[in-house]
Amino acid sequence: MRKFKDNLLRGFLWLSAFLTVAILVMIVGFIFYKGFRLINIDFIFSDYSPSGHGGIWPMIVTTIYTIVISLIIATPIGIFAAVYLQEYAKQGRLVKLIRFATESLTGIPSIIYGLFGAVFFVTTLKLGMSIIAASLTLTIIVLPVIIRTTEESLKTVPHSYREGSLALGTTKLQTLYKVILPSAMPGILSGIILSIGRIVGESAAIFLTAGTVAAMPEGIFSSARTLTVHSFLVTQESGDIELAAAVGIVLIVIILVLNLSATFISKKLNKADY
Amino acid sequence: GNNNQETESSNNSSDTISISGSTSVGPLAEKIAEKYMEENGVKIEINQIGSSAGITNATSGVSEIGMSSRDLKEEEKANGLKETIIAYDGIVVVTHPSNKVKDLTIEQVKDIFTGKVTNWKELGGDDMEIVVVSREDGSGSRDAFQEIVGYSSGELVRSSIIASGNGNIKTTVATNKHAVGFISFEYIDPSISTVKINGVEATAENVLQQKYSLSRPFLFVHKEELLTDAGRQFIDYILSSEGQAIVAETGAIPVK
Amino acid sequence: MSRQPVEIGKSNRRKYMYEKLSSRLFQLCALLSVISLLLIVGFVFYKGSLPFVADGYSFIDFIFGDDWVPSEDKFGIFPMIVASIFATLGALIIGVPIGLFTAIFLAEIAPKSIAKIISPAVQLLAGIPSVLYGVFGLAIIVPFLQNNLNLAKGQSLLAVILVLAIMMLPTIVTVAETAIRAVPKTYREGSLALGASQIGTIFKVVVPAAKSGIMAAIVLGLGRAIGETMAVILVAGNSLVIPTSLTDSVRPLTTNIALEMGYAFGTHQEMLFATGIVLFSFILILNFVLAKISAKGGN
Amino acid sequence: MNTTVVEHNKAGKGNVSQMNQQSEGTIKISVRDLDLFYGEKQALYSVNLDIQEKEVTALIGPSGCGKSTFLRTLNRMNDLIDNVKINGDIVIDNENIYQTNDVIKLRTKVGMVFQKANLFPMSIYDNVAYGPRMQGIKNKKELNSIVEESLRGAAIWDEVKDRLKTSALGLSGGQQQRVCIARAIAMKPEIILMDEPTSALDPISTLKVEELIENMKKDYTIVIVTHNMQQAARVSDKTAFFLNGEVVEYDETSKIFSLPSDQRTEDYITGRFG
Amino acid sequence: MNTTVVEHNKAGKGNVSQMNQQSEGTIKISVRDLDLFYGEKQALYSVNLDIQEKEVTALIGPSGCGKSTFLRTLNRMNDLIDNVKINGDIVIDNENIYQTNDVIKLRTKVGMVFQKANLFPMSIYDNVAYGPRMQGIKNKKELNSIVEESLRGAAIWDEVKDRLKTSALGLSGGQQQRVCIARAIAMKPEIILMDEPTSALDPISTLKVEELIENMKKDYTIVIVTHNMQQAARVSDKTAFFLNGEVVEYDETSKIFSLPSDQRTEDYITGRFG
Ligand SMILES: Nc1ncnc2c1ncn2[C@@H]1O[C@H](COP(=O)(O)OP(=O)(O)OP(=O)(O)O)[C@@H](O)[C@H]1O
Ligand SMILES: Nc1ncnc2c1ncn2[C@@H]1O[C@H](COP(=O)(O)OP(=O)(O)OP(=O)(O)O)[C@@H](O)[C@H]1O
Ligand SMILES: [Mg+2]
Ligand SMILES: [Mg+2]
Ligand SMILES: O=P([O-])([O-])[O-]
Repeated sequence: MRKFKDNLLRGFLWLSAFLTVAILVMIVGFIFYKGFRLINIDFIFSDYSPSGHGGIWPMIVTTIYTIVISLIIATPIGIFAAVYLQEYAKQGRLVKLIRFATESLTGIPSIIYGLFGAVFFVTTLKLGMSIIAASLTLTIIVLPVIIRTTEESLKTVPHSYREGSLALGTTKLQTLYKVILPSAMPGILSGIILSIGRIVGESAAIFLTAGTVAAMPEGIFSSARTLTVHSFLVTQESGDIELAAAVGIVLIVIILVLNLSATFISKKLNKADY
Repeated sequence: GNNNQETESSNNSSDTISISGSTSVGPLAEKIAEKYMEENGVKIEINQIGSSAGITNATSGVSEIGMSSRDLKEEEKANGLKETIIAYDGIVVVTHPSNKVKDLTIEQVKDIFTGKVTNWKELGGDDMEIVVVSREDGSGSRDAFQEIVGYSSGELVRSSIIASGNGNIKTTVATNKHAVGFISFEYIDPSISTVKINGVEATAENVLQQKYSLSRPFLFVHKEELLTDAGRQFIDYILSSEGQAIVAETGAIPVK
Repeated sequence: MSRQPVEIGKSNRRKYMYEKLSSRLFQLCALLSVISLLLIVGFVFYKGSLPFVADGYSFIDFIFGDDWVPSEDKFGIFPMIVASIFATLGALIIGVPIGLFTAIFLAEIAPKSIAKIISPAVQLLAGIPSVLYGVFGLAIIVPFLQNNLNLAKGQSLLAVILVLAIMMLPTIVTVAETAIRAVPKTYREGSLALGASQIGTIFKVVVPAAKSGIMAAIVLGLGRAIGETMAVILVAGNSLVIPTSLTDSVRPLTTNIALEMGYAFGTHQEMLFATGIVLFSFILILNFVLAKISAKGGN
Repeated sequence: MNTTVVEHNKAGKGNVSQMNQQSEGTIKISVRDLDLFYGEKQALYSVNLDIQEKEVTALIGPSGCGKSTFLRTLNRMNDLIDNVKINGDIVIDNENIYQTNDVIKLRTKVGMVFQKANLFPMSIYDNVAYGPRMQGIKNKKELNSIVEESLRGAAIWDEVKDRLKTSALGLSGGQQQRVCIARAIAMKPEIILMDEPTSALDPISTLKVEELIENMKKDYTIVIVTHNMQQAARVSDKTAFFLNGEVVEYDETSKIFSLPSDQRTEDYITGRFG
Repeated sequence: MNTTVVEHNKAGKGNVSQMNQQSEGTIKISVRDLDLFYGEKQALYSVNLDIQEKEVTALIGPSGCGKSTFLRTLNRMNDLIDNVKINGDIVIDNENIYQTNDVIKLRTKVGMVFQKANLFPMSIYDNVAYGPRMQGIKNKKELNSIVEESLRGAAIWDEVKDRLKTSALGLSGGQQQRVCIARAIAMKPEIILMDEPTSALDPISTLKVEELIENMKKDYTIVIVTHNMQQAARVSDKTAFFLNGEVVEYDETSKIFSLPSDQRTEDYITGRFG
């Protein structure tokens, strides 16, 4: 009977993993199948033109801008906030409340973040529709993800590390960046990778704050179009699924590169990866 | 030096015209702007973010010109917005290519969209359920379509699929042999089949000759005090014969 | 023996300054995130409450009305509330077990070489734009349902549930896998040494020990699925009916907002914000329930 | 000094009369030519050892000599470590444990107490009931009596009987260690392996555990790793001295501590008091 | 048995002549009327203790009597625990450590070695260099010499000199403990607190650590918690016996082990061999 239950559960484990992988393969396969015909050097590296398909180089640049800027802002703030909640703040009602609020906010649809960004960053702060306004909006969207995953990984750092370090006459800060954060790195990393996904995947919040200008951005104060917004627009307006999928292929490659480099950088930061 | 200056001034300076609004007008505006920029060296930024957002931006000054595929509401006009019709857009009823029904009267279209007729066999097609696909409430295409066909949003059949853009309607209809919907002329392609209304083919020509009634205007809106010379010149260019020629090329209907 | 209080050593004074500064900085960051989050809530609540406060619309009618015709000033979201509840629960029921089981598989059962390939691949899945999930849903799932269930249209509650479940998978798998891997090895050893099977060990000791991280996984996964609406718009059908079966096409709250916001104006727009408030409360309740369930599961 | 201790041992146990190992009693565990490799590194070299039923066998030796490694081969806990290669035979009750597939049965029969108390983050009750529950025992009454009996057996019942439902992690180190023993006993194993079970304990708790071992000998075959010579002398019937992965000497405890036949054994034992 | 041990101690150390505590040498640490509460629960009751400079003071007593708690008050490690309340004074070198804000200086001066080795997940070298680096020492040569000196001081240099750059977590328990000691010594503290530093060690490692303590006495004031009576007898000059949060007796080690003045002390010490 117990054996049966064990085998049943084991079967589910295999089945689930199989399903996940199958879905993965199906989706990636679908995107590649639909889009690969459009992929060529020209498509990737040339300028966009509204007449005819044109290239997507401006969107690639814009996408990278938004990822880099959002992460540069959100990662430290998110990690520091998690550090505060987990290492500094007295674990009480308030912290619980903050945590609960942060969690609940992960469920707000991004279009609402977009509207907020359009009113706050674009209009009130007079940033105009721009890459920076979009990146700030995205920062808010991914903060809860980074905070929560960082908090979880801080929890798993053994207390004895903290004691060991402090007993050597180090400050909390030194302990933090020399011992605690390096040990928490795997969790923080997965938070960052998820954030990259969220940033890259976002469309609604971006087109309301960065706009959809299909030209090469001159800087972070330019209005511009990301790859996802591009694929969103072509899907919604012209129903050109092949083009949307081709853009998807480029995105997948970008994400792959980013994820790998995030892993690489974290290993580097973590000098000795024990 | 040069580069810096451009960056700083990208929002409000006289050498960049910022336009935002309707996703239907957007592609047309982009194409005209592409040509115009080539010829005049002016920079034009076009953001396709929806008619309402465009109108809001034109009002608040975030953009110089707004694009709308619907008429201005009274409150919006009260804010001092001026509108310019830059083109007309034809709307066509579309079905799955396998659908045998190729011609409908306006009455029949109305019956379909209000749910009086629910099976294609009543219209001379196969015996199968009709799946109605409409745009979202507030869409310019939908406003125009409903007004001309003669039913209100409240009458639209409850179970209709609501799709959020021409492309989505097209994809939905192209993958469902029960479906019927409506899209702009510009988006017609072989994946869907177009339906004649009262025996009249959906072409720009027929619209111009007022034989085909499903059409609506594309608008540019602006506030006088915010419009720059460059902006005014661009609007003039669109209305010129050169500009209207591009309008015709894209499949939209020039203003005469 | 003298017992005077002691001055801080010179060399350490700077350290204490950094210490103070950094703790202030951390606090500031926590506050910053909370403030920005509160700003958004405030913004949504302000905009969303206007119709009821300033224009005299009835909140009850808004919640329980089943007519949504903005152009005719009818704003009832009851069908959407029902749709949201069914869609979310359905997605949770399918997505959470598959996601958790996959995470467990990757962390505990899969040979290292296999896990090393699958884990990053799943993370990759997290980065695919929701639009493409939607396109996938529209091109594959919708016709599949339509043909196999013999429906007139495949856009349906079931399609929404499937797409949402798929979209929450990467987040759940990634976060939960990290949490499970962090469980100390001694627990596993302790259990196995008691003659527990590997599966028994996993479900009785390892998973409970990773509870907090698993909760985080579910909450974040759900957030991702609810937050990103573009995929749902494409497969929901967005009809304004109270769903009575899995094959009805539906309009969840999130879709309503994303679908109409581009063209909404005035009261219509404010009502979409009000929809946001309802959605927010809905998520609060959901998280609260999840927290309660997990607390119960711990005892 | 050395002699003093052994004198004490002799006096206390009076088992000097047992002169020949393997000459009496039943052999419970028989180890033959056991080699163990961690990857390339060999940790055990041709170990041969016969362990008598219902006796206490102590394993002593310097740090890193392979005591824990050897102990863990007896219930196949080394299976959990990657790249472990094992040659040779271990036969328990006439069954070669490396030729069976039923590791669960093996581990049910061979209980283990770890050096560091490793209670689960559950209540005391649940910890002790864990094993029996895994065996499929659901009956409340039966579980209650198993838990009580095991906790009594581990000499900890009185200290915890009022807080059975509270978290086991709130106990002191000594208490946790005894609950670990209770948890092992609850399985009613035939053999109990203990890896330095008292290293974290104060003398009183140590004494209690030692008394416990003395009592348990009636019912169980016990193998214990210890660094404490006096403890080995006090509790064990036989002692094996490990050095660099080899068994240097294996004999009656009294013999090992009074007349070790190998110079290295003598060095080690007397080194204690050097 | 009891006498034997003390005899050994007397013989080994010959400090029987010191008859009066506090009568000679300098007082390094002076504890007055120290009460400590964990929340509501009182863990230390009016502890008074003068600890002599450059001597070894042992703290003994049954599990849970407050030894660790007391030890941790001396470098204010209890600050890390929420809800700890402390009354009374601890004066080190004429400075009341609970009236200073400079905990860093205090902890630099008062090093600590924990019961469970708590090395950081870094290389051996980085572990030992951790403290000095945090003090701002960057010079490679200087660090190298500190690391070597400390590892030599902790009698572990020869065992690890070839693998300084490998993970410290790959060492055996005994090696780890000695690296912990090296890590503490590297700070050049004046006082070293040790909480059962040899409980996880084999006799040889224990011996090495004890020899180390013997040597370190020349330079450091050492306070050691131990469960091992022999160890207390062997290494310490003075011994304090704790019971239920109180100091029952504090005197020359030789006195405590031969002629304890309190019945409870005698019971405890002899109980070891009951
Ligand atoms: N997982 C492992 N991988 C590689 N080598 C290992 C592993 N575990 C132990 N070893 C090595 O095998 C040898 C024997 O280790 P073992 O833990 O059996 O020693 P021990 O006698 O129990 O020592 P101690 O008294 O310190 O616990 C040591 O050299 C150790 O470094
Ligand atoms: N963080 C804490 N919160 C509450 N009570 C605590 C805490 N730490 C210790 N105690 C309690 O204070 C008392 C003294 O504990 P302490 O750790 O000082 O004992 P000890 O003498 O070191 O024991 P052992 O020999 O087992 O290490 C014990 O009753 C313990 O349960
Ligand atoms: Mg060991
Ligand atoms: Mg202690
Ligand atoms: O998108 P439309 O407003 O043109 O329907």
